[in-house]
Amino acid sequence: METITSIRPLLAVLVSLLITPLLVVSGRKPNVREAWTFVAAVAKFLIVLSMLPAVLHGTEIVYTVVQFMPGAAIKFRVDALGMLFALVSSSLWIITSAYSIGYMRGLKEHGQTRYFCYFAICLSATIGAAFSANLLTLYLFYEILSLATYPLVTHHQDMEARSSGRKYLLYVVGASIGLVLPAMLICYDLAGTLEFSRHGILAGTAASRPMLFALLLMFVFGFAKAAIMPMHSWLPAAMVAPTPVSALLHAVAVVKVGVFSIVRILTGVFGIQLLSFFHFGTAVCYVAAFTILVGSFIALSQDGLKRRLAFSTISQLSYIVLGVALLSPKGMIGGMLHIAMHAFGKITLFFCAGAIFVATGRKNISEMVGIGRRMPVTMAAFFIASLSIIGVPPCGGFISKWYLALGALQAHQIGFLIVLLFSSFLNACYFIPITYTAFFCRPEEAMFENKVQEAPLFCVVPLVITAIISVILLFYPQPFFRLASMMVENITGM
Amino acid sequence: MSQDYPALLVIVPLLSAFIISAAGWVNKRLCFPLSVAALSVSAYSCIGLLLRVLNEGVVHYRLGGWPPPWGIAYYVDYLNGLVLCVVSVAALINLIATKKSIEQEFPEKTGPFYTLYVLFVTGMLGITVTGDAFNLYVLLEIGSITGYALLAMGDEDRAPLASLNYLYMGTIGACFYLLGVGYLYIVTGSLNMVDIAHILPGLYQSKAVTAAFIICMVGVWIKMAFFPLHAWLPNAYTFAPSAASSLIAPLMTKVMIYVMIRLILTVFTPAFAFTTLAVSHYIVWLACIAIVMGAILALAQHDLKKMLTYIIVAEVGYMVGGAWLGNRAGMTGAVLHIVNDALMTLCAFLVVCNIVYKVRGYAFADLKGLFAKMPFTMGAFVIGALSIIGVPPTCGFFSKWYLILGAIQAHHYDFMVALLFSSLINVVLFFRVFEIGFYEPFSDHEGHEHHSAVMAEAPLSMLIPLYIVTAGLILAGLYTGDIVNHIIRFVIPEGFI
Amino acid sequence: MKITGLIIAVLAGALLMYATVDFPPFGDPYSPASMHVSPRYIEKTMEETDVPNMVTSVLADYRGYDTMYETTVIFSAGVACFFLLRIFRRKEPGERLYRHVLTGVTIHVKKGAKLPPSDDFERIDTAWIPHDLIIETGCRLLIPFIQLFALYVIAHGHHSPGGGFQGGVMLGASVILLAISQDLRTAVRRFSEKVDALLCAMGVFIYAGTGALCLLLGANFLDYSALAPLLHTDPVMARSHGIFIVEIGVGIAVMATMIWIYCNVSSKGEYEEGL
Amino acid sequence: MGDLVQVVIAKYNYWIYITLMMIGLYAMIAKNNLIKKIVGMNIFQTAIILFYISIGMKKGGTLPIVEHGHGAHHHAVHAADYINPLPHVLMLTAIVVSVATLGVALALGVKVYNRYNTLEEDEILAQIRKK
Repeated sequence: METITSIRPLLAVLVSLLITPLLVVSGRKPNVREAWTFVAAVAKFLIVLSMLPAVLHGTEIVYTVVQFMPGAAIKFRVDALGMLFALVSSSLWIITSAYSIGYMRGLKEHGQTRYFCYFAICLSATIGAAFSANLLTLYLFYEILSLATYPLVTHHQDMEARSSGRKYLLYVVGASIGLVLPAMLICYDLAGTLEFSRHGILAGTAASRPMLFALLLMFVFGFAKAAIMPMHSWLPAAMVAPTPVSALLHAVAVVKVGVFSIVRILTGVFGIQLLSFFHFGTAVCYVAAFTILVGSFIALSQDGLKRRLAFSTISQLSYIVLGVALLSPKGMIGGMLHIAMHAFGKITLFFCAGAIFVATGRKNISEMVGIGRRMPVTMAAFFIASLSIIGVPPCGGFISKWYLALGALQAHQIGFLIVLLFSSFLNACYFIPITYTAFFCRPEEAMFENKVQEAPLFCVVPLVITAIISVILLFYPQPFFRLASMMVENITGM
Repeated sequence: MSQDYPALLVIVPLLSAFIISAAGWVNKRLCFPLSVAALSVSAYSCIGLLLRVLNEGVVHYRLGGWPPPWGIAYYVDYLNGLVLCVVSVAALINLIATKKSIEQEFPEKTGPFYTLYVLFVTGMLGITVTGDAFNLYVLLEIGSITGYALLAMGDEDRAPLASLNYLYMGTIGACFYLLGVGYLYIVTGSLNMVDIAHILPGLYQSKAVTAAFIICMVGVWIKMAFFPLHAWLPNAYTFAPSAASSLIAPLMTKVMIYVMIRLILTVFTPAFAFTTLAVSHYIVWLACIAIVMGAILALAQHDLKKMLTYIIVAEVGYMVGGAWLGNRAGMTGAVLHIVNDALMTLCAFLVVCNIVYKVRGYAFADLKGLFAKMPFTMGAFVIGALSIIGVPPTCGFFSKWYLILGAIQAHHYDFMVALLFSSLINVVLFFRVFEIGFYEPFSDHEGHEHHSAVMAEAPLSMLIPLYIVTAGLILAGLYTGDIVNHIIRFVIPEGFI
Repeated sequence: MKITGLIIAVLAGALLMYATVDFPPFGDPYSPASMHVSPRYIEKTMEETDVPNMVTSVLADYRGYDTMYETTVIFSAGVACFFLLRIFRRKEPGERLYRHVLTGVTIHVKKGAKLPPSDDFERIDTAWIPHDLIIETGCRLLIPFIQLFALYVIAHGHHSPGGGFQGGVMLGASVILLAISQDLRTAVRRFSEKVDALLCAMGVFIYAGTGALCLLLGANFLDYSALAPLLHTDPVMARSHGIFIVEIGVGIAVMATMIWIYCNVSSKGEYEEGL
Repeated sequence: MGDLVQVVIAKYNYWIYITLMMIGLYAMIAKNNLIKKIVGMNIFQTAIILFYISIGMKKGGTLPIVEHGHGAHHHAVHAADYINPLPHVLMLTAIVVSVATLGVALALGVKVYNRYNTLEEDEILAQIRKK
């Protein structure tokens, strides 16, 4: 594997961090401020994109910022998996920025400068986590992300935000300090390094099986952002945040960082051989399968649209974990692809929820009967995106689910295949009725007049774009598919 | 000039203290620039000295030209070179940052205040630089006496009594140390630390040496407020004037930790402390209790300053425990934490200083709406808090890293759990404060409640030093590797695992 | 609290007692303390410092650095007491006090009321009865002799027990005696607060300054032998003279500080007459 | 028993200082009156001074001033003839320190008394609690 040293990963991280002083300075001129946000978002995307050819070519881009001790440094390594994730989150930031403008101005929210600043910091941390070369760097950006999200979650500064903020901190920060930090140090003590490697740094150390299993559980539950049950309940609570935050952070950046971290742990720290040797993969699969099913069931019972989406996210995140933990190449490709496919689908759904809130002020599904007559574009996008999440053509979600199912077969785990299929059925159960009642209710039931009145343009255009991308991804899943399969080749050596 | 750095770094502030005292009677406005000049020279010498140590190794200096053990000698090695820099720089920054606060709190007594301030710093620097066990005691008393006076001038109702209690405890502590030195003197006949260390190996089995060690340790523990002996600290620091608490809180306990490590490493040697005595496990357990109790007591407080003082109690537990783990990582963590905790505490107390300057109070109820009112001060507070919690890339994370690593290597999982517990409690503590500042509306003097209060930030002369410290927190974190590899690695004697 | 105190005291005592098993017996001439470092002080003091009194030579030369800080400690205590107690702006009291000079009777005058114009009354701060004439006069006569003896003690510290501390304390005591036997205001009139404070700083400054002078002359700090060219003597005598200079500094500092502490503590920082 | 008595007699100086010191320590912990605590503190410090001074004692030694100091330079000085001057020097420092501490302690006591009109610690604490 070829490696080149370049400062570009650091730049990709820093560009949105360095923009924050400019945001603060131009706080009184919202148009200038938003212009800066766009500059940063586009610059970040371009920097990430500029590294794509090299990564597709099979090269890794490495940059060490500071070396603290042997094997522990702030170090970036851009590999296929990191690239995949960075590409998804940096491209979606541009779209979300546009959506944020429409949403925040539409609702005349306070503290918009603060909002945009922390959003930028969050994106820095997300890209940093994506490009981390070792566990320490990953932990660093994970923590920064946790703390930078707090002011966004509690943006409304009311009592509800306060209690949600507490819950969020308790789960996310509490778990990372209480579980991940000691696990990381034990790893360092065992292996003498924290650098992710193809075979896993714990392979070949003198650790006993119960010890390794305890470590694995500490990591899997410690990265509470992945919302694996029972560490999930912060995510529904965090839905008090403004919708763009829920959309980008709680459907893409933050939660995916959690999942991404678990994937890194499974592949880079433990290694496929070690996991399959001790049958740890299956254990993780059971946990993930449990989360998938229970998450879907709870989603069925939710009336708040955002809460339903949140539980849907919880179950979908576990698809990714399940796919990787199956340890079969096809399953891993499916899991990694799902990072991208789910991101585009779910962000569209959240955008729709936000657009409905801006246009009508409604949050609950029971209040949305007949809304398709008033907001046809939004609801059409909602329908497409829900198809993607369910995993039905013509949407990108189909590919990832297809590979996940193949992976389950390849790993000879028919049980998990059934889980996947059943969950898809549940997905359909909680999404399709929304669209159905939105469009096809009887006239006397409709709560809205027959007049088309969409949300502001800044809200509608982004969600149309992401819905279209969801469809395009089925027919043209590159470069995500290529990145995922490169990563799997690299890990499994096949 | 550079060969006299060891003398200059103490002598310059000492001589200036007398000049400042005299200047206070002539023209009060001279006191501040004189103090700044003195401490700048001192800080410059400290940094120069550390660079010299890095280049040449241990620096010796004979005071009065007499060879040790007859005269008093200074030994500056990596350990005290580092601590000297921290002490002098922290004192200088705090001096500049608190100018306005001092003028607000002691309009008439700036002269004696600055005299005592500079003398206190002299005492701390002298303790750190000296290589003579008795000289250390004298300087300890300078630091203590000035400290009692500085701390007693705060809250009229509570401060004098708190300071008097500190004086009782402090005197017992210092006397125990003196007695320990006496016990060493009676069996070795020497007062020079290196000389004592040469003579001691033949006396490891002596009961007198064991007793001397215990008495010295107890004395030093009282002075650093190690848990069961901490009772004096919270009140003394809480009711003190803000400028005094932001000087003494970061320095006093940290310098005493240094003394403890010096006693372990140089005077009694690790072979005696860890192998012959075999008490290290008990002390680590005690440290665990200190950490847990410090955290819990901090949770029970209703004002910011007192909460911070209990956090200091817990942090002392970190360092004592780390030093007594008896391995390289633990000792590295303890020494690194001296540096980091000094910076963190300085940052937190400077924030309190700014708040008191503007709001005239530090109870939780006074903090309402502060994020809107003093965003920059609170921004620095957030970073300081994150460092105390131990979030990377702030420096607090890295010392915690080494401490936990040391605990794992020594199989002291109890210590690891205590550290993590305290980190989690710190999250609760600080986010409780943040919540008050963030959610609860600011109420003005007429009782009206506003959500977006008018910004009333502390003056720039207070903010800039605060932000220097805050930047220091992050820089110290990023340069941890360099600090450990170039300095702390050489602190720990060879043969330490 | 009493039982806790008792337990702690007994435990600490037991620990200290336990250690004495390994101590040399009382007055053992072969104890380590007598054999290791101290013989040089005894045997070489004449040769190296030309001071027969070893306590003085060790105090001000071999371990002169300690003594400098010792003086600084007392200086800090002086500044500390001043800082803690001194009250500059006194509230105008509700009633003023006047004393009839001849009889010593104190008259309280309410606010706003006026005293009949007469030279026999003097304004005083607190109600107190002046001391007996015998005490006043007796002390007045004693004070010069005390001061003279104090100067002797300082000056003769090289050859006999004594030195800056002892002499300084006596000098301070003489002024304090004046304050006790007459009143504080009389003493302060003779020896004003400002002079006192400046002397206090000056005394220690002489000590530390001598050391710094050695530093400037190219030797180590407090190495008095570097003063030889200035004093036109050989290095050994220079040490002896250096010791004398710092002893004077100590004397001044201790005297001034004693007075300063006394004035502040006895009058609660108000500097009023009486006790 | 005889041995013990021997030990105690040979080292009676240590017994005395420890007894004094513990009296001081007890007073500092157990006494309620702030001034009594200061008195205890002084006893405590004085005990340590006694301890140090007794280290310097040598049987057969005289006070540490060279006899016939000047004019008899060739006269050899034997260390065994003089008691050890070092503890005396150290204790001069300790005395000064204890005086300084006493001064500051009294000043603080005055401040406390000014505010609360009492020096009994429990009464002061009761007044604080009442507020």
